[in-house]
Amino acid sequence: MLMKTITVRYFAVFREHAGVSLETLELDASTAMDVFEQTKGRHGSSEPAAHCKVAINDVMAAWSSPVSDGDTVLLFPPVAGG
Amino acid sequence: MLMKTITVRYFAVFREHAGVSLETLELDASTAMDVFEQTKGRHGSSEPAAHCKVAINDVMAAWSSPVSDGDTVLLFPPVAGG
Amino acid sequence: MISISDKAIPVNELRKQMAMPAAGGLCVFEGWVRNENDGREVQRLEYEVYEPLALIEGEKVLAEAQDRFPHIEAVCVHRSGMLEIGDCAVWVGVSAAHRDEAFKACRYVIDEIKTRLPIWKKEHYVDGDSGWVNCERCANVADRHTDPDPEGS
Amino acid sequence: MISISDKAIPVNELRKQMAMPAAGGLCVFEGWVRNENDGREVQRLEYEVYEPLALIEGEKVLAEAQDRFPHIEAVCVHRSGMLEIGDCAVWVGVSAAHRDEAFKACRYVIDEIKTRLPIWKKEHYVDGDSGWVNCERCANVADRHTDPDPEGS
Repeated sequence: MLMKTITVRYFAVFREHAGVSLETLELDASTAMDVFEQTKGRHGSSEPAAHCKVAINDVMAAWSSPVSDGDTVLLFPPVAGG
Repeated sequence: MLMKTITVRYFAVFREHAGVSLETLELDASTAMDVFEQTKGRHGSSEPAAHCKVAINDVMAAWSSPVSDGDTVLLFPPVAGG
Repeated sequence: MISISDKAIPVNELRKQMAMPAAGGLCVFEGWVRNENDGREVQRLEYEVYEPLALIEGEKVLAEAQDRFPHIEAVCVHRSGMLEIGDCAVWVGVSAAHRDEAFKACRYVIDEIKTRLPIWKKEHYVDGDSGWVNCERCANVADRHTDPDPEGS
Repeated sequence: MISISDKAIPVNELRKQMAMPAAGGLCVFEGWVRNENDGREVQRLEYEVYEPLALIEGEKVLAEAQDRFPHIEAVCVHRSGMLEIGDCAVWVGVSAAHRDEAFKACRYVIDEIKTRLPIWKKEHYVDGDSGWVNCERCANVADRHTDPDPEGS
């Protein structure tokens, strides 16, 4: 098992649930989806990932995008601008 | 031939062509269309009546609307609001 | 409510009047005097309005919009007289609970206003010529002073 | 151009900036804070914006609008922070030669802004409760303080 150091940022309801804006975790994650799934106990999402969005190092990404050691993964709950 | 006293009001390009805003004429007219046709030498329209509009006594009317002795007929060239 | 004004349209005040606590959005359309039309350089624009019928027909248009899109607030002001480039010639504002009705009702109002109200505009061109819009052939273009074909009738 | 602001949106100044001599019309959409949503009385609204990506995604939306409707001018300002009923939360203005592009481009921008930018809103209700919009089930509605079912989990 190859652990990666990933900084995870939570927004809006995810941040409130996690109680922190960001935290650095050791995760066995290959994709953004893995990060989402493995941090469910933190952000508490009961929404499917498809309703949420993700960015890696401040660039919008797909859930299938690979994550690398040292990346920052931003987890966005469903947006509601305007 | 039963002549009627009709006051005709001209607007925009019709008024400029006629040189007056309104005039009272004796016309052998049954409908608004008759008034339009019989005053062509005044308003000078080369547009078909279908592109223009007409009102009788300040109420929008159809070209087939009847005109009565003493009516005021308003002849509107194609409109261009906004 | 519709009104005709021979003074600059007070766009900021109009906007404020549209506020309602239940309104989630406002869609505004402003028609401005452009510096060209059909390839000709425009200097200013003159609006002739037959106010008694413009008001009646305008209220009809607003009532139709309110029938189609209930619970909206709709206001329209149209200028008369001489306007310069950039001046606001017509202002339509629609506030509604949701944006879809606000957009659709605003579009409905301006489209109908432009084609149904007894309003005419005369363009005064930079070259000194002038002409009534939508009326190239009306009354043999009575007011075209600069004849492009001086041999013509 | 898009910007995010934690202060009242200067709607009058924005409108003035849209003026261009070749523009024949301006379509503006303003999103306002309503006093109710889904049958619940709203007291105020809190916007959380992740600005770095909101600006990038917002500029993409405006560029797409300009691709679809060439020669338009498009501007958007979105609020962040705490807003009261009636406050303007988002302002979109599009000026264009003709009204059709102005309306369509303005609608395109607001529709995309609402679904693509990393912006979230939290409604604070008159009854003291609060909730993230579009997120009834997110994180088990972590912040619902007034539980309608006290026996529930």
